[in-house]
Amino acid sequence: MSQMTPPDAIKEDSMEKQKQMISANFHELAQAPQQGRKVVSTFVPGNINELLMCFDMARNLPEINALQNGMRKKTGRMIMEAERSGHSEDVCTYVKADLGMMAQGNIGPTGETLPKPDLLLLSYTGCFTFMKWFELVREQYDCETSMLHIPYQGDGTINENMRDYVVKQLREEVIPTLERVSGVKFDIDRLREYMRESAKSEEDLVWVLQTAKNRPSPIDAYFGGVYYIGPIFTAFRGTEDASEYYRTLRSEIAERLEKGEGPITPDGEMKDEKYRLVVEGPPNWTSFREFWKMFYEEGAVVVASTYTKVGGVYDFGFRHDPDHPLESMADYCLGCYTNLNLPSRAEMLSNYVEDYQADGLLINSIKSCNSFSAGQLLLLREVEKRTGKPGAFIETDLVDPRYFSGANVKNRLESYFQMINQKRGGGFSEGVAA
Amino acid sequence: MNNFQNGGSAAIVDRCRRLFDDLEFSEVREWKAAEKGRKVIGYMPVYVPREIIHAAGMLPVGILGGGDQLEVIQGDAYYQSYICRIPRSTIELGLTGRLDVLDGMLFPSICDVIRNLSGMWQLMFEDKYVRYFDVPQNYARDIGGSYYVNELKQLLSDLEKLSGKQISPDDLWKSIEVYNENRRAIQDLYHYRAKRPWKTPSPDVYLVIRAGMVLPVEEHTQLIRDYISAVEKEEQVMRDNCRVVVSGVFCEQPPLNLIRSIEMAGCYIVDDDFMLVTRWLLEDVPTSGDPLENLADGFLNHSNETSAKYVPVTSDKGQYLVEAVRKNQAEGVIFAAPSFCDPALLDRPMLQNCLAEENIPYTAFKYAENSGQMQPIREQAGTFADSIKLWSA
Amino acid sequence: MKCFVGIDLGSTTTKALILDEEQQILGRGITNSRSNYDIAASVAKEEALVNTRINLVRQSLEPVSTLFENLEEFLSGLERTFRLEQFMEQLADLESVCHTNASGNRFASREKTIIADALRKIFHQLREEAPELFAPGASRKSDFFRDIAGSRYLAIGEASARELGLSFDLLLNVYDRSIIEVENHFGEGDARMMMLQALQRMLKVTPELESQKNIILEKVEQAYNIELEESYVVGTGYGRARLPFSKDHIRSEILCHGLGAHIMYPETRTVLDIGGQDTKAIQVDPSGIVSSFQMNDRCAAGCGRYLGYIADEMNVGLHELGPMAMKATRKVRINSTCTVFAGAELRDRLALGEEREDILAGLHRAIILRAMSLLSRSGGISDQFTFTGGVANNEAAVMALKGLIQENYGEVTVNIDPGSIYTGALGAATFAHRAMEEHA
Amino acid sequence: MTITAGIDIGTNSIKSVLFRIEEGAIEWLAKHTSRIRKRDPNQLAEEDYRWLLKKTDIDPEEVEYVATTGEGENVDFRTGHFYSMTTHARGASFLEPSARSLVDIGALHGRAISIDEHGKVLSYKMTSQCASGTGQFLENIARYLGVAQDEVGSLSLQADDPETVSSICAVLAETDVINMVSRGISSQNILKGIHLSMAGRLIKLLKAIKVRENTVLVTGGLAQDEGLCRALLEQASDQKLEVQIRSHIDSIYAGAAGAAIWGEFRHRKLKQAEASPLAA
Ligand SMILES: Nc1ncnc2c1ncn2[C@@H]1O[C@H](COP(=O)(O)OP(=O)(O)O)[C@@H](O)[C@H]1O
Ligand SMILES: Nc1ncnc2c1ncn2[C@@H]1O[C@H](COP(=O)(O)OP(=O)(O)O)[C@@H](O)[C@H]1O
Ligand code: SF4
Ligand code: SF4
Ligand code: SF4
Repeated sequence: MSQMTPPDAIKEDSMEKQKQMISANFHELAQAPQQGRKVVSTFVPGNINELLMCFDMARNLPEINALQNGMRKKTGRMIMEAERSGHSEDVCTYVKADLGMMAQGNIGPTGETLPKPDLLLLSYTGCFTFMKWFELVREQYDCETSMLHIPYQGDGTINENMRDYVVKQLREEVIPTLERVSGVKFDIDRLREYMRESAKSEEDLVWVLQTAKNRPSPIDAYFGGVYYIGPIFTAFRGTEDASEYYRTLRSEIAERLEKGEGPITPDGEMKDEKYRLVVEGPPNWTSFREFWKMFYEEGAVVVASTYTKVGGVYDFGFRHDPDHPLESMADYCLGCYTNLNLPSRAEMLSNYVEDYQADGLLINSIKSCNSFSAGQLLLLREVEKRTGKPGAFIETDLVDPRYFSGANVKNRLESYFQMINQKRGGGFSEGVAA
Repeated sequence: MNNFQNGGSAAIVDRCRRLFDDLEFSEVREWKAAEKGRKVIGYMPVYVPREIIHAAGMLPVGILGGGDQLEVIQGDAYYQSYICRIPRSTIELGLTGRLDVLDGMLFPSICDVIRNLSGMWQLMFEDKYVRYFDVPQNYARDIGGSYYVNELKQLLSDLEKLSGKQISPDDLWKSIEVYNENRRAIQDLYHYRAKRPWKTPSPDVYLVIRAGMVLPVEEHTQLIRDYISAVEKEEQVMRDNCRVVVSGVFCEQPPLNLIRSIEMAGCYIVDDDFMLVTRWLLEDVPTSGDPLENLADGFLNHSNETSAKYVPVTSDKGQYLVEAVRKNQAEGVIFAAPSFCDPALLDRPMLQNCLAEENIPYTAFKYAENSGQMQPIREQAGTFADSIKLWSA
Repeated sequence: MKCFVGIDLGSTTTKALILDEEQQILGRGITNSRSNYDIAASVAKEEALVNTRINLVRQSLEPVSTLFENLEEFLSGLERTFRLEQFMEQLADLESVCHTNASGNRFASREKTIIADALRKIFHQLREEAPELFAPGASRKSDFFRDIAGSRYLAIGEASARELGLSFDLLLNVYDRSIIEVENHFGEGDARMMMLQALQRMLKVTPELESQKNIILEKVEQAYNIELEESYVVGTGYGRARLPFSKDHIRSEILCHGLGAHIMYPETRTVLDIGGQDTKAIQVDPSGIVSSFQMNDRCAAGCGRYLGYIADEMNVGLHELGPMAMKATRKVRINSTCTVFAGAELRDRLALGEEREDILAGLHRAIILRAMSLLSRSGGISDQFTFTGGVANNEAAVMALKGLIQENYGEVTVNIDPGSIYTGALGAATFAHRAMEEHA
Repeated sequence: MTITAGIDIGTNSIKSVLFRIEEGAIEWLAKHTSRIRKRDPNQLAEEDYRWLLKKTDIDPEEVEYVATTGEGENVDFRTGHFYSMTTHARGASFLEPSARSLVDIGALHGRAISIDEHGKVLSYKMTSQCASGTGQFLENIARYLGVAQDEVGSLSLQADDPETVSSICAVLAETDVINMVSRGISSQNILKGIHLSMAGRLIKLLKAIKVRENTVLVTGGLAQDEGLCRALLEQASDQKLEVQIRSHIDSIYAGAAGAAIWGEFRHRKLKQAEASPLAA
């Protein structure tokens, strides 16, 4: 979800727009205390942005701060700072990057100081670390915390009991707390309005992501995808800005599609699509460009990824529903990718490999993130078994530069590409014989 | 039922040791074979309501990984190097047929690793009953409480289906009572150890409690009672050790040698968070009213604190540990956490801050269930003991 | 004659293998990977050429094999003599470098004389012993100059140091310093000379051949006159990125190992390669194409180098570890496989009164256990299974592996080629051959 | 007056000392280090101990307390055993009274310990069960480069453009080093690079235990490596840690000395206990 300075080569309107939105948001956030606005910190998976907007609160997303800092190569120091204050090297580096940033004065990615939150909204979706994370943050700020516990889809479905539980929490605890902290009265019609807006963006995003079914794919659904999901997974879902962004994006991609163009990369358009991959797992932020380059240099394009579903799985039909606002909000939270159980994930990945005609599944396993990573080796096997396509496994980290070993990753990727190639019966003579 | 009155504590511990070493779960197999139609349900740390399993006429069996004697060959294939050991050794146990005796598995809500393991189990052992047992992190009676009661009902009806027999409220009452009894026995043992730690070496106490993971609860209660009365009669030399609380060991278990090493290096363990399932509910569950409501109430309002549970009130965080130190007159805390254990390791700094505020000394290290080298552990525990001994008044 | 060369630049050893147009193996060569990758690659290739020539000599002498009582014996004698020749030359080189290094101003002048004395003594003895090292049936600690000379140097040096009242570390240091230089002296093209000298020598010690001298010399000359045209070279292995080859000439070591194993045993479906610092588990399909693989990452625990540390710690040759471990009578479970801690763990265990053989068996088992987990991560073991890489030379490792395969995967054919260390190079050479075909 | 012995059994070498302590005044009687080099450590420890006694002409009977530390729990001629952080802390405080923390680097371990003015361990942090950045690792590299152990320091001091070592693993770092040699990097720069990477990690340990200021004493065998000590200084200033880093010529004896001093302390305590009427 990187809405940071986009790669220089990408100069489309959508990028410009996104860039503006991002920096405006960081600025707004920094200004919030002066403007008398209340600040809420919350997480990306299962974020209830529409609801928060109903209370005019500025939204701070610690994960986004961490990844933005990661891309700016600032997280190494932050993580060390956190480890110095007693955090184990074994735990999630997003948490440590956040705590490290706080310890170093809470200067946000854009250089503006981030405000102290007035409320920690612990939307506890798909990851236990979130809970500890906010307990740790709370210890520092001693501010109010509101828990929104999202039960896990242990058996692969969302049942009434789960939905009721979430709706009840929203109605009886979260909303009253938000009213109290913000001093704004809850207006359900306002919520409906935002949700209507969300659904528009959702529609366009899904359309864009699905263009990758074409050959060549006009987008990279992972490296490019993380830009595309930026607005909708964060503080913008439900805003008109977001709707406009997705409209623009859609028309740009439609144009590429029409012209039969490949995806745009930091080094310009990728011309020769040689490998189509499905990728599972978050990317590495600290060496994002270097990582991406290893793909497009070899002619590999990612046609579908699960990471672009962490802030909501929309491609199977879910849309925010203004007619059932709280229920659909509950369903949204319950349906995020990390809240799916392993069998559902295996099925989703296998379908992606097939629907997007991929050459195979690549898993980028993240050291930090047990929520994603525990079980990925079984996923790899399952998907290989079901699709008959070869998979590959690499290991990096989100924002800890110590765990990105470029040479290692490159070695594996190269071997993987050569393997796909060999399997197709192709030689190695591209560029030699010709 | 076995009677250990004559063999002294050594015989009891010996029996527990055999149960502990037995990765084939032979006694569980025997229990199951003894009567046609018996069913066994496995569960992982940290807490499941065993009362319900018991009421269904089934044997709840605690699965705590493979320890240091299991050669993990296939299990490693499922996990990256940066994930703790317990899920891989559990998979190894499953793949090698050692868990065949289980008719189902419950995966409690403790962390993402165990949570995902529940899905892996569904993919790998398709013919077994598998349930991810989620618990609320909202403790309001009509929000989290009603969610939890519904989850319990779901579990109950699943088990009914599995056993083919109805569970009556009466069954539940009886089960709650035997577990109340078991918890009381365990509390007594803990109190006894806190009073006379030299008479109840921690590795022994560990084994005695651990036996409860596989024995029928009634038998386990008796075993604990027998052990206490045996040690009461025995003389042991009191050593110049300091008193510590061990914290962080609620899921993946350290090798027995580690517990022994802590004691060898000069520390008596006077409280710990091993196998919390046996001490999860802090009070007796009342045996009148609605049994499921009562179990839910116990969970919401009277249960042990641990890293897997959310603490709604900031000032409450970590107080349970300070309390444990006070109550047991401990001189310090040893944080021992499994490597890569997110819940334990993320909680640790907060707990340490609480201790620091109260001037309670602590030390910390990590382990894996198959750690072989105890030298660094002895070094650290020893230094900790040295410093308490040499520097305390 | 067209040749296709595969070079596998491993972390510990560099292997080269030469194929002819029919994809028959002409020759193989190995050397230890040293500080200079280019040189290591050249040396390995040079060794492979030497080996090729010997094979060519065999071919050219075969028509006149009646001249010899036993041609194979004669040839192996020839090779040994050649090796001895080579060894003596390197020894002379080492001696002079050692003397130069020992006269540097690091040492006080009194020390200098003692060291020089010691060196003279050591090298004298080394030279004396050399023929024995290359006698028929002799077992050497290793085939590499560094190791052979090194182990003897240490042994003799320790004794002389004590005798002369000199710190052994000083002598050790002189050696460490000099061996690197010597390894990087690489005299190209004199192999032919040495071979002819060796031949002369052989003829001298086998008087019955005196009369046939000319015809033999002619045949050997003939073999040497065949032009070996290096048509295509493919490099692979750990250090492949540092080879002075263009990208088209480089293949991933995974593919090379997969293909190499397939060429050796076409029924192979699973390949395990344990090298110096990496372990690879590879699945291949019926045409030798890799379908999945796993490698250890970022940590060299449980790889071949581990055995190296153990061998150093026990002061025995790598070759001897396996046989020692085979004598184990009890199972010992070793948990830490950190390569560097290996020595410490060994000492610990010895101190606890455990038997050296038992511990060694435990260590081997520990390595194999790690490999087993990689294997299962890559998709398990299917029939047939091929074990390659340096550690496949070790019988104790092989035994542990076979046992564990049997326990976990049932009956599986386990292939181990005596030349398994060349698997990667064979794959690379095969790729070289294919690349040529594609061009054509 | 009390004569005590301290014996520190390490993984690489055995350090033994003999002290005479009178009213808190501590006098060195003798000291000795021997590398274990594949010998039985306990036996070697005993030999060394006897050698010290012989050299100083002291009768075993006169020694009031033989304290072991390190891996000396099983030495049978000892009076008592202390754990090595306890002893290193005390030893450091004795060698360098202004030290408030120490970095102890031995053959297979590295750790940072913070202490108070009496040599009490306040907190510590050690490298995990991984040999990256230990003495053994440095020794291997030095051997590879053909450099003697006592030369390593001075060579490292001559570096002009230290090479960054990236591998976390000691074994893989060896390959890194091979790579460097092949790229023509000088031994000086390689060694310095390794020193910096080790030092970086050690300084991180110091920071992890919240050492902020004052004197840090380097103890253990690697204290004798001036290159490492310099690298520690550089890394400290790089990481903005304002401390003085010192080494003492007897730093390698910190553990043994600490043990001997604690031995005297225990001996006094025990005697008091004996003398006290309650003991009966
Ligand atoms: N005879 C032997 N016995 C045991 N181990 C051996 C033997 N020969 C070689 N090895 C092991 O093989 C390793 C080298 O294997 P190799 O496949 O050449 O590795 P790499 O390709 O990484 O250089 C050495 O580290 C050594 O431990
Ligand atoms: N003069 C020296 N210069 C550099 N390193 C040294 C020197 N003397 C000893 N060492 C190193 O110190 C280490 C031993 O330190 P020591 O503290 O005795 O370790 P241990 O207690 O583990 O035996 C060895 O690795 C050795 O290489
Ligand atoms: S563990 Fe994963 S999902 Fe959880 S906070 Fe960290 S990166 Fe996010
Ligand atoms: S040991 Fe910790 S991380 Fe591992 S499964 Fe248990 S609670 Fe989770
Ligand atoms: S454990 Fe040993 S082999 Fe593994 S990374 Fe550390 S030093 Fe290297």
